[in-house]
Amino acid sequence: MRGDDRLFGYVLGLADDALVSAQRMGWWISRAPQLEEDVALANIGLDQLGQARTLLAYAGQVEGNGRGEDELAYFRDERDFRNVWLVERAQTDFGVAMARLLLFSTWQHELYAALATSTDATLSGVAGKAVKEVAYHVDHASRWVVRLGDGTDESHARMQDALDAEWPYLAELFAPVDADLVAAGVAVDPPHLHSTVLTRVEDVLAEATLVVPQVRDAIGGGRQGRHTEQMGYLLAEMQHLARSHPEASW
Amino acid sequence: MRGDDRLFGYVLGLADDALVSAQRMGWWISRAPQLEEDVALANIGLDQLGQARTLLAYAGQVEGNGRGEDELAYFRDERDFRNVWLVERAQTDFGVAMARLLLFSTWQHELYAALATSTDATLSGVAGKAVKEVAYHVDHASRWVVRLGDGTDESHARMQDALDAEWPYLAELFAPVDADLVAAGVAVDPPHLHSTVLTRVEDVLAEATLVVPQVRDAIGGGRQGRHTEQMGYLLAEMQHLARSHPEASW
Amino acid sequence: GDDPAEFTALLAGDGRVEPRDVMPEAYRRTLVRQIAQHAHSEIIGMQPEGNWISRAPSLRRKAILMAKVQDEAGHGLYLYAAAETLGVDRADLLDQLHSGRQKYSSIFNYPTLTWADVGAIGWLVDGAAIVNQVPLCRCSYGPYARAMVRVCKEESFHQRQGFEILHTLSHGTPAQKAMAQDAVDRTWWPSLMMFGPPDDDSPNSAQSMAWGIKRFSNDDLRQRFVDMTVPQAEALGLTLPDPEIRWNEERGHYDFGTVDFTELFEVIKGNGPCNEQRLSHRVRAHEDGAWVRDAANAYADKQAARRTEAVVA
Amino acid sequence: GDDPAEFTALLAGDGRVEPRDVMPEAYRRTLVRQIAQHAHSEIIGMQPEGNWISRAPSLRRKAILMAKVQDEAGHGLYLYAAAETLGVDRADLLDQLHSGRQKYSSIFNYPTLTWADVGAIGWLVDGAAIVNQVPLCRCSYGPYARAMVRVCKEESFHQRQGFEILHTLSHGTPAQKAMAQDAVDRTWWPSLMMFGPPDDDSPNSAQSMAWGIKRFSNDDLRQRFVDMTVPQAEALGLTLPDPEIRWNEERGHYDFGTVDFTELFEVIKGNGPCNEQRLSHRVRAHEDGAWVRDAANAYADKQAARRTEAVVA
Repeated sequence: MRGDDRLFGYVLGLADDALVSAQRMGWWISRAPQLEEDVALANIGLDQLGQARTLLAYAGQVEGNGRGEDELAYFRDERDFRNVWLVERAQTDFGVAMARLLLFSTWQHELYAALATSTDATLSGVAGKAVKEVAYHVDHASRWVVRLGDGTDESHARMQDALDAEWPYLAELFAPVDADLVAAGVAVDPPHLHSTVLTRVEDVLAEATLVVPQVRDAIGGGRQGRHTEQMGYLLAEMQHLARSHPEASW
Repeated sequence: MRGDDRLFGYVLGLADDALVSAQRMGWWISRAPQLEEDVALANIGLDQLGQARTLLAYAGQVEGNGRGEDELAYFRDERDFRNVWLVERAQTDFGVAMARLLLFSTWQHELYAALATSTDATLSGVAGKAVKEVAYHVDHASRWVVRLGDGTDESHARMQDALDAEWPYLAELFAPVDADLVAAGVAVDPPHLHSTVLTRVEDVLAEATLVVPQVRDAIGGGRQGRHTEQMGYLLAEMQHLARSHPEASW
Repeated sequence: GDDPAEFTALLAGDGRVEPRDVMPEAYRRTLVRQIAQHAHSEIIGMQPEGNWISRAPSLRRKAILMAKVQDEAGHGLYLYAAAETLGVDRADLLDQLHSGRQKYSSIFNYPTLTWADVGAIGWLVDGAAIVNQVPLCRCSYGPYARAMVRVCKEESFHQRQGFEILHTLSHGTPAQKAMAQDAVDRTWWPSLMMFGPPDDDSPNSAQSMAWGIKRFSNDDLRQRFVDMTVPQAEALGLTLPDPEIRWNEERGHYDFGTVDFTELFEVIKGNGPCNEQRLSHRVRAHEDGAWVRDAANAYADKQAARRTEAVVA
Repeated sequence: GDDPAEFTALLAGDGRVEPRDVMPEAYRRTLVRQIAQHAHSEIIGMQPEGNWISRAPSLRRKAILMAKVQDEAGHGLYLYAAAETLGVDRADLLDQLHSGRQKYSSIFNYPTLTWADVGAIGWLVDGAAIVNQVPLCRCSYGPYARAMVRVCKEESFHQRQGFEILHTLSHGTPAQKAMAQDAVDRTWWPSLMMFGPPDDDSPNSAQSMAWGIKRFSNDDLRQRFVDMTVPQAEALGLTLPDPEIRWNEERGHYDFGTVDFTELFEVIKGNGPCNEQRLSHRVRAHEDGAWVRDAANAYADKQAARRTEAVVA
């Protein structure tokens, strides 16, 4: 594999995580528990979408076939998407949304913080900007997890269930990436983030009076393009209009 | 408007009703309350899909532009679909599914029975075959509406709610169609079916100990290509794969 | 009239009424109703456009659309806050929306059938809203006027984005152009109805004008909107679905056809294409979120109690 | 053994055991478990293919797929009925499926990621099922054997349809061909695992063979499947993801690589890609349907009571 192919794959993984997460976040706008939260979730989704756009554009440059952000978002098939399972499953429960955001954004925060010193100038630039956005996402998710965990009996039970439901998808975030990219200081190796992310999440759970779930890890496979059956529906909805007018500009 | 355009539009309406209803019915396969019902709903969906295929193929012939059943099903945009609102909305409650099937199939039955003597040989042939299939759909829906209406207190309440929810969409089925096609004995004018359909449905409701809903008619507009917001999602899912490979055969 | 003298004097001097000022109860009630309806319209208005967030045809358009719907939530927040200065509570206003006792703008009871509807809403619906709202920036009630200044600034940004969507479609493929024209055909008359019934059929207008809440009559605003929009339609290369539109040199305005309000009244009565869907979407979001709001309140109470304990101890 | 003499004699004469015949309890229990597991596999097996009903790329394929998934429900019905002849109840068997006490075939714990998976399931999974099931048409227990005759007839129809889907894809566009190859790459090894562990690691096989339930060993059936499938893969123009496949003139069979059962055991333990999804989909359908089944029972009771009253009166 050429170095560019590896880099392309690595950048796509980061981009698709952000894109698919933003796509799911968009669902919440007009459906949040209170108006302030519609605003906040839209903000978070917009941040993620912005990261996705920059990263996709960069992936397209690295690939060198002239594909831009929209070609990559709208005209790739499911098997070519590289996002983790954590972000792609449909969710309609606010507790689940916050459990997921806590796990995802805590991981993204540590990742971007480390990537800010990447030897790849574009990646370090993107990461340096994104880490500030994601710090807000972590804070937002943490506050809700604490409020819901230490709120009413009902919210405590629901928040614990939500956490149990999302926890199996945490492991996939720490799968190793291309060793050469790591050795070259381009990529961050996710296993190195594991203990920091876990500690930070556990601190939030402790304050929230929640327990760390004892559940089996999901198999995952998103980085290799093996997704859950929900991914196809997400893409059908996201891509249908663009694919219906392949020659159009918007 | 040329006669062929009118006939094209009329046949499309019948075809799209059947196609969209089959698409919604397919959702139930693996989700029915009992195994026998998975089989029965698949059967009904298959009958409707078969009617849709024959009618779409005929519509394509009438149009004369070389479009076949798949071009019409997969490469038409939402505004060009001519089905009524009754069939297009998502439903995940068995009572709603049966209420809708009772209304739709009772109407379809009277329509096809009358259309069996159409002066258009193709339509009379399709209708003559379909009327027998639809008789089974009416029977199946009627039995369930009676069982649920006259079952438990819970099922009675749920069945009445389901009926109330679907009833606003009944009126659109009786909107007049092109007067020239009716005058020529090609098309059946839906207003003529109104009292028969209503009597048949009311007989079932009486046996089911249910009351005729007193609810406002929905606005409708499917015959003019004005659909509910759910239609776009249905089409995105149905058409995405075909549109992703416009040059392919399957 | 029966209004307090200091209030009448304030209005006469074109001053602003502030929350602590003396004001007639009818003035307060009228404002509460109008501001609440305006706030409700912002949050119900999130739905028709929100319907296309997941399907926006480019990532840039998706981002713009998410930001726009977010702005609508923000406008809702400003406006509920303005209403609360009049001694009402956001939760109560929402209950009145959910139970159907307070209304929202009927324009949001139409479905967004295609992507071009997102453009048409921005261009025509936000355009009409701006024409309605710009005079409200000089409304006699201070908090409302100030909220409207912020709202109008953002709305005019949205209106340009809608115009741009339609401009791109209109200059795109034939299918795109047809999509744009279709959306404009469906949105034009409903957007004219946003200015309300004709002046001779608008019973509350005179009092609102006297109170400095309303500055121009419905028909005047409608004419202003038509005058602003016709040249923009020409710039877009799209036609407005009214054969009677033509420049009237004598009046210095565009003539246009008679608005058929029968449909508007049907929609107001609840019989629009999406009335039930819009309200039930909103109610479902509210009910699904009840446990979350309860938890937030319970947590805040616990925290307050903990702080008190810490102080006492 | 401890089996009753008349039962032993019946098996020795290659006769069929019928529900009223004397049979060892262990024979009965083994059959109940096997038939139930088989029935459960049919109904869980509706899900991976059902996943593509709404998205089938042509109406003809949609109809074929709906009919196929319907057939699987029908197979479930035959098989539960066969199990019921052994004195068990469908509702109890379903409870055991839902609570995880009875299994279904692990092959259905893989996702269908593309349309080509529908073809690969038909060709490989149904193909393997047929090889497993054809000998069961001569199973010693009559009702099971007769159910299998009907099932096998339909399965071979499904297998041809799967082959035809892949053939069309393989001879279609480059993207279609790649989709077909990818599906075969993912499905091949799991389909080999459908024959169970190697013979020297299959503790219950000997007893099942003695009882005429099983006719061939796991490895024999696996070899038969490979021998049948390799030429079909060539006809399809697709490769099987095993570089060790080659014709062995001496054995008169195809050699093939060693199956890595680690993955299978993980999937059996519940750790496959879709285990939780498949079971929760099934349980949800069952729970959502409870009120419907209750109503049907209540109605039937009422009708029976009405008939009795009518007779008495």
